[in-house]
Amino acid sequence: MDITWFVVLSALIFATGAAGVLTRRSPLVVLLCLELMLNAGNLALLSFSRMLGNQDGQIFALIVLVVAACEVVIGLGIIVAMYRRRLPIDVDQMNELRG
Amino acid sequence: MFTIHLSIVVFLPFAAGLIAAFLPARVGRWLVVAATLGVLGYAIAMIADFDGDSGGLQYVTDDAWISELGIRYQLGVDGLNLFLIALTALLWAAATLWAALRTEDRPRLFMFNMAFAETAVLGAFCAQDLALFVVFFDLMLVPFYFLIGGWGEGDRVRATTRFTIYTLVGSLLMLAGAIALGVLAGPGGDLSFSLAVLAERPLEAGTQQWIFLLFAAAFLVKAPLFPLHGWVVDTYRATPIPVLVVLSAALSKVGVYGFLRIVLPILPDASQHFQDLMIILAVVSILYGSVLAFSQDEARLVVAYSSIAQLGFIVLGIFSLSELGSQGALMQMVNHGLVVGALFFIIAVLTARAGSTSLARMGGMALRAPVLAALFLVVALATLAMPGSPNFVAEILILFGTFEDKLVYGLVASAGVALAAVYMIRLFQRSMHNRTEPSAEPRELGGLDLAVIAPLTVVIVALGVYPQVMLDRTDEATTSKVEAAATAADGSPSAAEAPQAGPPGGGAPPGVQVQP
Amino acid sequence: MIPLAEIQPPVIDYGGLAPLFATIGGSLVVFLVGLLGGRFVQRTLVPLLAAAALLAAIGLTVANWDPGDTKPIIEGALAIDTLALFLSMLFFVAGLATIALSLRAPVVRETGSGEHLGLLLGSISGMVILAGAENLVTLFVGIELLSIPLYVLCASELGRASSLEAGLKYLVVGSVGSATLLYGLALVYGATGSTDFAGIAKGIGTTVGVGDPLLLTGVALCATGLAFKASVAPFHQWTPDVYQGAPTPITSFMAVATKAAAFAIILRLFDHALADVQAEWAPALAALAVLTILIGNAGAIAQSSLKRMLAWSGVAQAGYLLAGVVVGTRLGLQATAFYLAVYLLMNVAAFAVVIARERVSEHGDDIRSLQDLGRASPLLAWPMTIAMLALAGFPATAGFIGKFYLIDAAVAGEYAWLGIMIVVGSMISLVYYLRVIAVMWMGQFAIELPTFPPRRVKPVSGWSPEADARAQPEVVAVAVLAAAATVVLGIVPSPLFDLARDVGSSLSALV
Amino acid sequence: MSATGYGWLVLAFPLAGTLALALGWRLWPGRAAGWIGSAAILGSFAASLGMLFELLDRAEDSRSLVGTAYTYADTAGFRADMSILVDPLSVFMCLVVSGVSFLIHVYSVAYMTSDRGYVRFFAYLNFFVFSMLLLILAANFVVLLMGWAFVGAASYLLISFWYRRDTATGAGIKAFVINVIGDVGLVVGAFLLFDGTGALDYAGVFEEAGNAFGRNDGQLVAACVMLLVGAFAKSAQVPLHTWLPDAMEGPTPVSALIHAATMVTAGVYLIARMHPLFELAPAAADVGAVVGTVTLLIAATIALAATDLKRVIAYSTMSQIGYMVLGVSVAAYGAGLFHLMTHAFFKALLFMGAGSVIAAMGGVQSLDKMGGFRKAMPFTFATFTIGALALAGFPLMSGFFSKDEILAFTLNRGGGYVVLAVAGYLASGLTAFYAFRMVFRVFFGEPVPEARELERGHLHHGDPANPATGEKEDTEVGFPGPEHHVAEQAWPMKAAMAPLALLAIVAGTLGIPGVTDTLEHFLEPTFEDSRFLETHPSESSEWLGLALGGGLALLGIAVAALVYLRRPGTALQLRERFSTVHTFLSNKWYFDELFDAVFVRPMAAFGRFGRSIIESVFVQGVLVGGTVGAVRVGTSLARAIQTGELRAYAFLLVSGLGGLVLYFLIVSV
Repeated sequence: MDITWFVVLSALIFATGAAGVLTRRSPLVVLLCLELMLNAGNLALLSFSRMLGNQDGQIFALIVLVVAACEVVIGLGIIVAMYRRRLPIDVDQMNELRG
Repeated sequence: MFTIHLSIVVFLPFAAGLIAAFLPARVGRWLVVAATLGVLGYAIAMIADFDGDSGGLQYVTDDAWISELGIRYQLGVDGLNLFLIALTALLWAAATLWAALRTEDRPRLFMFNMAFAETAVLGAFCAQDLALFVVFFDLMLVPFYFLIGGWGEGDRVRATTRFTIYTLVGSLLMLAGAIALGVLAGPGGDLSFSLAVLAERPLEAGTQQWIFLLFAAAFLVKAPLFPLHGWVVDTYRATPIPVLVVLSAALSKVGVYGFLRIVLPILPDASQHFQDLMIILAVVSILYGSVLAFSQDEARLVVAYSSIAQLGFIVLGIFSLSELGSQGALMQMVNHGLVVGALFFIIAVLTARAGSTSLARMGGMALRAPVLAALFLVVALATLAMPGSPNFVAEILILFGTFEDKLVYGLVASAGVALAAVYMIRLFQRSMHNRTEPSAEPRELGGLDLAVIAPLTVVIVALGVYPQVMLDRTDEATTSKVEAAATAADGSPSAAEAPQAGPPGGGAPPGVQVQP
Repeated sequence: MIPLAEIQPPVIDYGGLAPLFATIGGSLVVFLVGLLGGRFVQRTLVPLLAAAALLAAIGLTVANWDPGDTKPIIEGALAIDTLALFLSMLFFVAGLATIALSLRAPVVRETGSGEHLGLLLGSISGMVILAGAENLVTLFVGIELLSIPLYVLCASELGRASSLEAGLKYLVVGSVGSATLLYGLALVYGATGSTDFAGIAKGIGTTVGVGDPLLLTGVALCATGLAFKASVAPFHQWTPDVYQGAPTPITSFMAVATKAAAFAIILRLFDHALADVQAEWAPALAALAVLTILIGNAGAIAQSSLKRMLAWSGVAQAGYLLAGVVVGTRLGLQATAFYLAVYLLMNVAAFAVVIARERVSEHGDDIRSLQDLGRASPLLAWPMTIAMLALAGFPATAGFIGKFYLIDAAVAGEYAWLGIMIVVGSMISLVYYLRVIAVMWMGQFAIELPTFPPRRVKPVSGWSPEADARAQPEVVAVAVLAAAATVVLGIVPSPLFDLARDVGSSLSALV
Repeated sequence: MSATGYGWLVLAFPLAGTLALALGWRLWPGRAAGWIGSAAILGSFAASLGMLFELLDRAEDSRSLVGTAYTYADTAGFRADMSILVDPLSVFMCLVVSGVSFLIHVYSVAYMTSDRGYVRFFAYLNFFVFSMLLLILAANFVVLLMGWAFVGAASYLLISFWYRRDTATGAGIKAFVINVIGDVGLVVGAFLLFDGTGALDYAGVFEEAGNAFGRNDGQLVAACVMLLVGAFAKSAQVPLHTWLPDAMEGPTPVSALIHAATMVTAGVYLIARMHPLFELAPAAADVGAVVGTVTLLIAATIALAATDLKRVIAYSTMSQIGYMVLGVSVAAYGAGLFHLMTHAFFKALLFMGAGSVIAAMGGVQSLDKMGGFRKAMPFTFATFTIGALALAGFPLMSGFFSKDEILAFTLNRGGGYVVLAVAGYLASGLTAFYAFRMVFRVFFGEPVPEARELERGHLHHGDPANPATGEKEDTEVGFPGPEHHVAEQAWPMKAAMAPLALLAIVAGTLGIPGVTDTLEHFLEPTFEDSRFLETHPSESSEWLGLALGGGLALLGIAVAALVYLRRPGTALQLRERFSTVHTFLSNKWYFDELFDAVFVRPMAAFGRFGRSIIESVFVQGVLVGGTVGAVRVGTSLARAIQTGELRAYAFLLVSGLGGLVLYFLIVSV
């Protein structure tokens, strides 16, 4: 089975996610883009699993879903905490730590 | 038969320093002084007991230390380090005594560091394992770092940082070189750093060359030679006197000693290959150091630059790759240590009286301090290698050794002898003679200061009267060290044959030979 | 399709998993007990329980120690071999130290002891899994299990903006790293057809060529993801910011444990699964090592914040460690393992002193907080001095032996120039390590920080007047113990060498 | 006791004296130190006589003995023993040195009284005598160098004896440095010989030299020239002579002892001692002969214009040593050494007389301020005149025979040597002139106030001042203390001068051509291997030479009398008439300026250059600054990209990733 286009698609999604992380200033959107990147990985895993005919990739993808959920939760938690402290919700203004 | 003597010699000061750190300062400082005197006694006994006819090692201690890395705890004494150990012991005894009488600020820490430093320097001199040598070589910087930074004068932190980084840059390069030496020489992972073993495992000429450069960097910085002396000015200005004494007298010798002990026997082809480079550096150092010594106003810096010149002579002797030259170099190491130690004590006395280290503010001291003037005179004349001083014997050996193959360099270097006369006599004259400066307060040497300076002077005179006492014992060892390099033809891997040649007189190769 | 009936339950070696159970179980227990209020529970019981879990884990690890024997548990997904056990031991020790350092930390008052230590134990569990991972899935699980609690811990000092900033930065950049890693793992899986390290190793050269673009792209992405965790340049940038922003006990934990875990999996992945393409990845990693050494040391020089300085120095040290990986030899593996252990001791000692000082000094973690410490508090000054000397690689400390070992491995692995780079890095590092010592011992003097004007550093974790050095004996004890171990192992390194040799036997493919 | 035993005693006495004086410096009251020092030298003289008699007891062919105390240095083929060589040459030198030294010690006992460095003075003086005797008795180059350098050091110490005068210490440094240059020359020469012969002891070198080197062999000539450099530096031969006039800053007895009678003749001794080598390398010997001649001429001309009493004598010393160097270089060993001895007598005498006059002048040394001391100081006048007559080569005085023998020898060698001889004769006329210029200007003419004061029996004590600069001083700084002593009032000074005056008259009898050859005969065993041993000038030519020399001396004296006694204004007229010449001469042929321009200033300039440019630009700038700069740039870069902005981090991460992927893709192709 030719999975080339699946892989290409996953690569595009990965690149889109990466571009989003690079360009967006809202942490929420950044988190969304991270999800995109992870899911690009998932897509690749599933495609390869399909191509190779074993289940390892699919199991892997399931676990990744869980992990992705966790990450987003943590991210949202931090954003909430920042909002509560009335800190700017803008990644460009988070530069107290530098140098 | 392995003996524990050297371990005692090496670690006695450290142990005393450690104990003293937990005793009241009043008691502790004298404990350290006693330990240094003990080491001195040991060293003298060793000289008396030393078997000069054997080129091999004596009082050997040889144990596995870190067998995983092939590092052995291997100590030994032969003609090469016997007198350097004695020199170290003598100067540390003098310097700790001097310090014990003065240091008021955190005396226990000071004495601990002094003792620690002695252990490290003695360890470096005794080590017969390259890695062990490197360990002690690096280790000795730690106490000096604290001593200069904690008790120095003026811009001490800058000075000590510069000193430490400069010298550590060198010794870290040496570390890399040493490891490479052990790894590349060891066939099939049989790692050994024992100098005797390494000398029998010749490397290819190309490998030798880059390793040589790493070692040379370490040793030349430590010496120091032009143009690697950037640390000297700040350091010599800032270092407290007792520390400066051991720093310039003993520490600087570790580097040049490394050439004789390690580089020449183990990297003979590279030594031959870089002979001209090293000689040129040495000659330039001699001239440059002399001229700058001549144009300094600060007494300490006169001696600092003169040391560069003197160390240039030593390196010149070593890289003449002749027996005479090396023998002279070895002797000059001891002599320079003695004179420079005495000089710095004297400068300390002068500074205390003039209230300044500037020569322009000294002057006329001889008027009220004839004893000081007399001692200074003897030391100054010895420094400029006046015939009849041990320095003369050493320098004539160095020059003779150099003349043999490198006549032109030798002739240029001998101009340094004349320049030495200029700057030393100038130093003596500016401080002791001429009108007394109104701000200076000429005063005779105190009894305790005399007790520190006079013995050094006596040793200088004694060695001048009878230098053979040293030459007798060092002859065999030096000869065997130079041999491989002297016979190595430039650029060809003839080192393979060199170790088999054996020293003249049919002795065994320069390996570990145990004296009963 | 595989018929359902044929699925066999996986073989699970519970004995081998016992240390992991201890930490996971400990984590749960600590979480639950932590819910109880009360000073006794928060200040004494919870830390004791956490420590007990770690001690138990250590005991079980020792019991499992069996050099030469690789126990493939859970169908080969985890290998409880000496490499895994050795590194687990490091995580546990780091965990114990962190518990001690957290005892009086402000962060604990904010989050509660249970959450704090529970997350810590959870992260340790992730590390244990990572260290033993023999499968791409366990690798990913391990990495995430170690990372996610750390994101939380970093941000857990809610009252402090920089802590939140650190947490979010770590999370975002970390997730990018994770996603990259994941994509790389997918590609490797796709190229070799296996998630098993053994299967991958077998697949290379048979099902897929050594120069296969898919495989190598996968390797590149994996390298990026793991390099990020190990703070290898140019993926190091989160390190100084996160280290500075995070609560200091967590910083210290991250500095030593995360780095060890990252190197554990780098060793496993590259020196085991991808050993056959060593010729391809070694030059790239070597280049990264050089870059890391240079950037790390350069960055550390101008820092006035001690935590930041240590972070940068950690970057540099990662470069040294990478040299042990690059050569792809047993000697390299041993040297890396050795250095990781040593690195743990040196850093714990240093961080302990920073913690002790930032709690009482008006300068926080600024280098000025150490001024004249040699006079005021030798018990803190000496460990810091030893730690700095060891980090700089002075002899008679374990740091020297560690560097010696690494250079030895580099030269023997025909990467002599990398050995010299280590040395060059050490030279630059002298500037900032020695400055710390100078500040402590040499009285008042102007601290020259060449570039940026010194920034006002706020006390990181707040400081309470009652908490001077004498009031925090556990911090002093950690510092003194770690420093003493550094010196002792510098003089008598043989025990650690024996362990390292055992570790060397774990990856049988290496020569 | 054997001859070498006496030889060791010769050394032991002054060494013991030095130590006793130096270590017990606080103990010796009054003049005790002076007498102790003198006694030590007397002991040395006695031991020298012992050597002499022991030697005379032996057959002529076994009069060369080596005594070894211990092995000094022996390593890798380099062997030097602490050994002495006793042979007629060294015994002769010992006798001269210890004898004259003893007299000068006695003179100093009185002359230096009340100087605050009295004990120090005698310690130095004894040390000097020890060193000089060591130099003479050395049996190998190492011991020779020791003695050679020790005398240099002693000379330095004595020149800067009044160390609070900066002119004195400056002169000391100058002398010392030029001496060290000579030492270096000797070392190089010794090496070249060692390289060829493998030996450092004289016997070994001389024995092997014939085998190792051919006649005029390049290495041998180079070696001999280097030895000459040593000799010239010590004996103040052109161009290494500039220290000697400055050395007159030392107390006058020092000038008498070191800078007239003994140390400065060491070069002559060295050439005589090395004669087997110089005969093998005639080219080098010719260098010696020419330099000697040039020196004797130059020095004589400068002496014509000098106005400082001591400096006139100093230039005369240079000139006379030029004769000696010429003598031993043309193989007239006996003659050269004969002149060395007579010169020691009359020159010491002249200096003693000058010291006495200077004391009477209260420390002033300028001839311009002196005059008419004849009546005030009859004894000084008499002895000084005897010295001047001997110096001038007045017929039948000691200098008459010794100087003319040298010139007769030179003439006898024929060829180009004739030119040298002619120059020598010319200079002997000048010698007579300047010698009597001193006599006339000091003792004749209108008495100066100081002389008048002395005539009234009272010694003038002026304001103490530095004679070189006129700078005011307190009484303790310089010229011997608050009290001054003149020969007329101090018996030890008289006791020292009288024997010397006698010797200056009669010493010539040791070598009157055709009548006596005592000295030459005694020295013969040392020079028996000389090729020129048998080539004596004929008796008639010697007498002709004597006549010529005597005539020139008389002429010189007559002209001096004419210029300074008969027509006192003539000198001034001549000075104005030949002002260029006068300026040239009174500036001492500009040798000091030459050295200053060639060595001193370039070195100082290089020192400044090194300190300001090399140190700060290269060593601290490029090497240190460059490294620091590179690290700083790196630091700035590392921190500059550390902006704290999340997106920048992510960007770098992604770029790094891109780079890695690119690399791996390239590898995969």
